[in-house]
Amino acid sequence: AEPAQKKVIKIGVTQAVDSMNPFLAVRLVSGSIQRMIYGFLTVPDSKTLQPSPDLAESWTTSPDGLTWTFKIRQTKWSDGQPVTAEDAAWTFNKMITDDGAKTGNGPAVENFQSVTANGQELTIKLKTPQASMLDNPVPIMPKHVWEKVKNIAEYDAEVYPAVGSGPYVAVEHKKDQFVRLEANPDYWRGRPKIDELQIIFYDNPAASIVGLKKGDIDLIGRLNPSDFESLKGDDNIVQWNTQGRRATYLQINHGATTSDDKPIGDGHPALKDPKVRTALHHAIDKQKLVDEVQGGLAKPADGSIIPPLYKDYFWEAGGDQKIGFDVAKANKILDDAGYKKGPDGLRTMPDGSRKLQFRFSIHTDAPIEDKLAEYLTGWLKEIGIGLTTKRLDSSKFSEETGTTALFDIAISGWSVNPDPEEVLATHLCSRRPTASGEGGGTESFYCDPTYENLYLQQQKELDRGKRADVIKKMEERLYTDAPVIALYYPNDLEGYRKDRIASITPIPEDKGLLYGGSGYWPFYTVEAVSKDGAAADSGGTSTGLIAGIAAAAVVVLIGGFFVLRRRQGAADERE
Amino acid sequence: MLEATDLSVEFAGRGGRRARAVDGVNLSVGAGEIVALVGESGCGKTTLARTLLGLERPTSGRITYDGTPLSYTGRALKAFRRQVQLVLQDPMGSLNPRQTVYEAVAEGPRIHRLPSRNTAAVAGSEVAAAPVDEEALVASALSRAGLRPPERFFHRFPHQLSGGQRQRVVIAGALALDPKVLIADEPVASLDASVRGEILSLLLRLRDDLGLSALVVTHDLGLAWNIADRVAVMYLGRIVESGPTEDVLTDPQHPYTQALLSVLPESPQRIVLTGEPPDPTRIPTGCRFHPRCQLVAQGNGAPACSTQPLPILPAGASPQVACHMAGVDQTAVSSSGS
Amino acid sequence: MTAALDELEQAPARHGLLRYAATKAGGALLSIAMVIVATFFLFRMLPGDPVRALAQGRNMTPEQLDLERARLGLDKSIPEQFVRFVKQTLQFDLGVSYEYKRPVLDLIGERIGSTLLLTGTALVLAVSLGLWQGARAGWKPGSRFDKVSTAISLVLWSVPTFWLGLLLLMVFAAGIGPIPGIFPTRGSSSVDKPDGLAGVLDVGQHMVLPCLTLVAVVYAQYLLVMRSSVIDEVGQDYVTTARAKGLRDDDVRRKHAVPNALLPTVTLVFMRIGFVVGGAVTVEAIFSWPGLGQLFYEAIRVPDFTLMQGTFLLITVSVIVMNTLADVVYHVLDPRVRSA
Amino acid sequence: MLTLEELSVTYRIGDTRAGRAADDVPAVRGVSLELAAGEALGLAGESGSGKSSVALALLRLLPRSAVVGGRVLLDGEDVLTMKWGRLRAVRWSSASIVFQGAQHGLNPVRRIGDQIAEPLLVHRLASGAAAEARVRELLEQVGLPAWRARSYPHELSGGQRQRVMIAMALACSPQLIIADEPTTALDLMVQAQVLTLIRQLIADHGISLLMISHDLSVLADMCDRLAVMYAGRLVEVGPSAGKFRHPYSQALAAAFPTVGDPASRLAPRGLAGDPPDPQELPGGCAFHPRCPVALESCASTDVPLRVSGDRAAACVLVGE
Amino acid sequence: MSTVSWVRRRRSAARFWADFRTHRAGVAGLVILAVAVVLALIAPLFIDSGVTNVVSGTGEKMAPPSLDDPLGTDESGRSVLLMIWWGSRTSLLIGFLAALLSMVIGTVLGIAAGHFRGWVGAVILRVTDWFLVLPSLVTALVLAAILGGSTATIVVAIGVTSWPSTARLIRAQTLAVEARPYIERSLALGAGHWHITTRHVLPNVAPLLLASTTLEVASAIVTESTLAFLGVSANKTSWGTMLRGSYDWGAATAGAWWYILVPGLCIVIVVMAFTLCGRALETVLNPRLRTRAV
Ligand SMILES: Nc1ncnc2c1ncn2[C@@H]1O[C@H](COP(=O)(O)OP(=O)(O)OP(=O)(O)O)[C@@H](O)[C@H]1O
Ligand SMILES: Nc1ncnc2c1ncn2[C@@H]1O[C@H](COP(=O)(O)OP(=O)(O)OP(=O)(O)O)[C@@H](O)[C@H]1O
Ligand SMILES: [Mg+2]
Ligand SMILES: [Mg+2]
Ligand code: NI
Repeated sequence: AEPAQKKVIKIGVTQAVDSMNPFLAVRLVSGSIQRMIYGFLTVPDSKTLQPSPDLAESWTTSPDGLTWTFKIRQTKWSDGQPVTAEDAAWTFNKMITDDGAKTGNGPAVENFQSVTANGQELTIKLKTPQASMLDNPVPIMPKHVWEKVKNIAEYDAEVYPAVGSGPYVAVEHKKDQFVRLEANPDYWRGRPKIDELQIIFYDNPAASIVGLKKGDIDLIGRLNPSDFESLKGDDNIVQWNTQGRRATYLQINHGATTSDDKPIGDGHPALKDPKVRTALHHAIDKQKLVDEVQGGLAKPADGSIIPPLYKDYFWEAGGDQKIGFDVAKANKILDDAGYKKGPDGLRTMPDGSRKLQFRFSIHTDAPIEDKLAEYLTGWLKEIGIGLTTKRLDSSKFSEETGTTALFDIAISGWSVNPDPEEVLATHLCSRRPTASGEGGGTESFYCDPTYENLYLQQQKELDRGKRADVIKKMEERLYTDAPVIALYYPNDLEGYRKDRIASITPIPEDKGLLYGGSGYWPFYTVEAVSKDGAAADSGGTSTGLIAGIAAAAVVVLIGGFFVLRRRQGAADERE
Repeated sequence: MLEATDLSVEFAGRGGRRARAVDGVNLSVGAGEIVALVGESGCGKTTLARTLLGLERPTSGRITYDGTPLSYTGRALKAFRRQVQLVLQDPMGSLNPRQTVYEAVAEGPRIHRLPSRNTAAVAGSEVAAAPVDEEALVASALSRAGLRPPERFFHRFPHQLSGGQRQRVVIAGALALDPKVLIADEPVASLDASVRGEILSLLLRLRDDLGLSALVVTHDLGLAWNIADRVAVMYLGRIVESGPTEDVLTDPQHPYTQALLSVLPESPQRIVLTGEPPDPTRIPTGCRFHPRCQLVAQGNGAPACSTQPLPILPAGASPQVACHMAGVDQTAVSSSGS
Repeated sequence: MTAALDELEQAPARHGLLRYAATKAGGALLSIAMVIVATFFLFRMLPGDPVRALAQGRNMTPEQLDLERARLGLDKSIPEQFVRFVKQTLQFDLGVSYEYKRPVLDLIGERIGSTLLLTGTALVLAVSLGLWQGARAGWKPGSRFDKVSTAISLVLWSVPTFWLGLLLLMVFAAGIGPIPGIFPTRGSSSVDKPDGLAGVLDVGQHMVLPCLTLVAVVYAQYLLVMRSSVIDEVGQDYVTTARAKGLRDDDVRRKHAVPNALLPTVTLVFMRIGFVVGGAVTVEAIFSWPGLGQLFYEAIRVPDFTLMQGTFLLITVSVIVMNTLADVVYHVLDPRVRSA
Repeated sequence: MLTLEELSVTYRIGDTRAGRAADDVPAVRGVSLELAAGEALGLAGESGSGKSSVALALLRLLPRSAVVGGRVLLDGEDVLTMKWGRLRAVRWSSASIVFQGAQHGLNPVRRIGDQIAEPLLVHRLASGAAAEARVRELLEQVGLPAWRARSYPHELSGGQRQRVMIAMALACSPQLIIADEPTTALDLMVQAQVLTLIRQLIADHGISLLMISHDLSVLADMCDRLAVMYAGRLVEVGPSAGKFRHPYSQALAAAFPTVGDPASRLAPRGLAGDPPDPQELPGGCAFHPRCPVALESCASTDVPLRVSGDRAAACVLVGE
Repeated sequence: MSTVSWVRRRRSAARFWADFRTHRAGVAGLVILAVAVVLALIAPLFIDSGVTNVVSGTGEKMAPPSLDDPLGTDESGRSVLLMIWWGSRTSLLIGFLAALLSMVIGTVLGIAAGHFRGWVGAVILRVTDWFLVLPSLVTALVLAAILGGSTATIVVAIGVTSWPSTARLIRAQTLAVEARPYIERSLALGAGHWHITTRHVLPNVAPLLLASTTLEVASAIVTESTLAFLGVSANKTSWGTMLRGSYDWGAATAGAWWYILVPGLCIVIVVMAFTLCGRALETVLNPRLRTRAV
């Protein structure tokens, strides 16, 4: 009604929404938006990141851990209909029964035996116990709206306002341009403090930084270190630098096998030797990598694949166990193991059959990986190992490093959820591809009985503390056996305008993330600087007007110039 | 020497219509004879000349040289073209602007690997040392064509020569192969008035000195009068009158020849034919000249003119004419001309 | 007789054009067929397994993969696949995007409008400005106007589009020194785009920089082409005749030289549409313009091969169609070939 | 009505900016001529002798690289010093030109009716329907059906196109028509048609004609007086009937034999040597290197036109 | 008669040079070009590919131009000047190779299309026309994306998409040459296909080919940079990948103007030098243009 008073926050993102249909969307940005417009069973707690009630008010587990019962909150969909367990059951059953609906979050229901509803009570029966049950990533969809959709796999869900139960309601989506969300007045926690949230897409990261500096947008997350640096010195911009969710690690082809334990791929035989892997580990100066590649905005990894953000699960090597940067030691390990240096400085296998010349697979179009490759090449040279960089596009990359095992060393990384089960699972025997090269999802072709056991153990362990201990053991195993070598944990880098955003609560509240985090917390709590936002808005329009008028004036001037020339040229011009 | 028998050449025109550029021609060029082929633009003179040289394949009819029919295999053609040579209208265009006079004249001998006996030089490879006497060959051809001293011209480019000199170079290029017959398609049409006489004298001299036969294609009756022994008048793909120059040009029998001669500036009365030049895709029935024939226009034509086709004139030296009215009513013709 | 003759003279002309258009259309169809065939084999040369690419690293069971394979027809032999591909393409079924999980045709449909707006405007501006300036420059080669125009166009010709776009973005969107950043940093309109005239102005404002970038690069080519085309006409006899008639120099140029010079230019202008399209890819990427170029750029980055294939097909086919149109337009414009 | 006084045309070629000395081509070197109203004057000479340069200079149509000297008086007004506006008014309405290449003299993309009407519109002599009517009239005058106005040049044959050019030249009823080789590219029979037409039209309208050709016999037939140019100079001026006096004119005349004349049978005649290069003209009489009757003095002294009887020739052998 | 042809060559070269010298812009282009090529060639005498190695980046990151690094440094502290110098090798190499490839394909097919009438010519023409209308950048992008972005594939992608204009030009020129009476004369002298195409057509199209290839190099360099910018080129260091790097590492927002401007300007200058040179060659060598250059 009074648009000048509207409190609007604009978030810039460098990725466009792939689909507004949560059953189909896979991009991160789509996930973030789903978090804001739909309810989930649980959300990570804003302080502890432990699962806390969302649409599920409370829950119970059967002693065998196979039956979960959730009590669904009494609240309303944004169109006024009540939210019931039916909605949740419909959502999960749709995913179980319809292959098309599995695209977005398929694995989340893989372990589901059956899902039934009874009033506000939702019962999920599992095939095997699953501790991560409470970190379910599936948004609950309104059955009364979605059951009318015939073919989920081809439905683009571009109906606005979209019916949801999150803090915001999607009211507009312009493809490749923006999504507009309005506050949901009926949200169960209460209406958010701002009126509108705009998510604006940039193809060009540089332009998004310009946009933030200029005030076209108010917040931008997922910055790379150099862009983050460039925000320095702007008084209106807050540089947000906290621990991130990611781990960057090397994946090593230590003798890849298929799920029936047949060797696959063409990995270098030397990498089967744990000593070589350890030597590799010693040869990497993680601190230097952090400084040079990440601009210092990361934490060198002395642990494994779970970043320190998740305090409960984070494990770090210490004492003797810690493998530090020590070229001499690396050389010694290799010397002792019989890998002799040749005249060209390269070592050969103890049997003299092959040189230690490895390939390093990275992605095309990934400048950071390029840089990383150059440093690794330099260091490995010092321990008599050759490294050649192999750039692959992402589909080929995931095929070679995940299915066919046509690699020696590859770059990898994982964005870890508050429940780390998924990332742990990527190192299970079962994740290896079949002999025909199908299935999979392995991060390392790892298949280690110790690790398998630990995994089963943590899966059943519903006590959070005990489970964390098991998980740490798994990390330790990965660290020492080194099918993967963690390099560093990149920081979460963001920036926002303090002349627009009065306050914003990160998740976790203590030094947590803003846009990059999981859950809607920051954007539920965000508060706009009231009058400035409006003023800047009208300012934007008026500059538009000015520019438009200027353009028109130029056109008129040029036209006038021509007319004048014509007139004046008529009489006596020479040829 | 060179003879065409019942020669026809058709071109596929636009829209599937066929242009009969040459439509039944008998023509012979005897040894040491200069024959002029005259006619207006588009009547098929050039096509006939090109066909005689094997550059165009006849649709029907044949060409014989010294009694042997022309064969169209690459080797036979090459051999044939040593004997019969072509000189084109536009001497500038006939010379590759990037070749010197020397190269232009030497091109023929190189293609035919002349002089061939004592060398193994590969034709076409310029860099390989060519036989010593190639230069002599070129020099003699140039001087026969009247470019003396020949050495002065070796390194000139076509654009450094005058029109008459260029035409001489072209002729020298043909002479370098010692041909027996020269076919000259409008050899002086693009030359300056004062220069053309020189080239024509050269042709006459070559005939006298070397016994060269020549077919000179032209639309210029004065030129025919200047040098030809025999004249053939062509109209719309056919020869309509032929015979010794004096006969044809002083006492024309065919109304078309008469009209042509009458429009020369010096002629007392003009017979200006109306209508456009004829179209080889639409050859009229009967006598092909009848739509424009002044006799027919005056009502003096015979009924056969528009209905009955005329026989093809045989090749031969004696005067011949293809007209229904020829010899029938001469007085009427000349009186109506006035 | 006049009427009869008219009939006679013009009838073949009309048929000529029709026949010409028909042969051109036939040629275009053949070209399109070639594009389709080439696309099929080009995209079959892809390394790796398309189904796995489709899965984008997500965990899929062998059954799922087989199912997907069957759905895409990848379990069939190459000839069978080819037939299927051709059939689908002819039915405007360009497949489903790996990334968006939606029919490629829909994705294209959503974005084609903004691309047409951008490239269309740029093309119109580039053509009018380039041709006008080229005509003036060519009319008096060696004049100051000519030298300045040629210099400008040569520089612009040498500038990589994306670089120019970046510079413009940095200067006019970010603002440097005294230059205020009055132009937006992205997109084709503001999020709160007002209605009516203000809305049009808003889009216009967003369009300025991308349009300028595209125009700058393309216009240089048009200028140079038109210039040499006019230079060709300057020495012609009919130009002298026109001057002899007492026409003003300007009129000689506008009424006589330019219409003639335009003819060969038309084909070239259209021929370079492919260039505009190519430029649109970079420009749209830099200015986050939500069009086909951006879609294509994303498809390449992902890489999303069905999307790439579909966009490629569409772009190529439309360029072919444009060129065919140009040929026909040329024949309508040029009286010499019109009735030939 | 037309007087040329010491007209000279020099083309400057070569790039002066590049520091190279400009090469001058003296295409016309002091030509004086007079053309009375209603008179037909023929200008002959071989290629490159400067005929077209004279024609273009008359209406100041030469390219900018040409430097023109002398005076061109058209009805007493000097064309060369006229204001551009005045010049444009004079062009075509006082003197029009029929160019040699009819195929190039017409704009290929405009209908011939428009092209004929264009001078009418430019000179504001007629507009709209009146102009259309005039176009029809003109086309009929040159023997073309009126509907041809809607044709494009390429739809016409060479002869027809030349007729269109003539119709165009007549559009503003000028007093003078300059015909620069109007029939050179045409066929024998068509050439006769066009010449007949021109002859008839100038007779009917009392127009003066300056006709340029390299074919002396054609000129002799068309014109009252003849002027012969050689190397940018007039070498002979005189009535078209009667024998030429200058050796060059004689040679030129002999190049076009009379059919039936036994003297020229199997005896083609021409001039030895090459036409002169205007950039390297021989000293003395420019013709002396090719002259069959040259005297020693010819190499050093240039002879101006000498009047002898009703003709003037630039040759020492032509007595005073 | 080697002396005769030698004399001819020398004379025409002298004439050509005299003509070319009058085109000041062309001479300027040639000089820049020569400098660029020489610098690229001698680069290994002074530096090695180490300058592009991040490990060797000793300077401060994104430091503005200074005495140590006259053109500033990049995100890893490498000297932009040295990188430009080393990168010119890749850029020029790709430019030349792609132009060469396109020239070879274009010439062979162009001459064939012009010389052989009938179906051979028609088919080649059709194929050429087809390639001609393909939006070349888009096609090159797809090719590079599919084949992977090594130097060789980039060269192939550019070469394969840019030959048709050369072929068109050559074909038109071939047709023009073959319409000249001297071809007829040569036929009448008994010449065959090979003689006509190699002795008459090729020498006559060669100069134009040279000019068009020069222009082709220019556009190949631009295309390479565009491909690199769009991220399909996996080349080590070229000007295009440097620009891509400046974009990736946020040089623009960091205010590192030298990192953006220098490679871009290098491209513009070298491309322009090629263009000026090519245009001058064209005017000097194309007789059609020459007659008008009064
Ligand atoms: N290659 C060709 N294709 C189609 N038609 C042709 C071809 N060559 C000649 N013609 C047609 O054949 C007819 C005769 O042409 P030709 O060149 O033989 O005439 P010409 O007598 O030499 O004329 P001109 O005096 O103008 O040289 C013309 O109508 C011409 O259009
Ligand atoms: N624009 C020009 N620039 C330089 N020289 C020129 C130009 N136009 C003509 N010439 C030269 O001036 C001289 C006279 O040319 P002009 O055209 O007047 O001769 P012409 O007698 O009309 O010849 P033609 O009979 O061939 O038409 C020639 O040597 C010609 O090369
Ligand atoms: Mg002919
Ligand atoms: Mg002339
Ligand atoms: Ni009628």
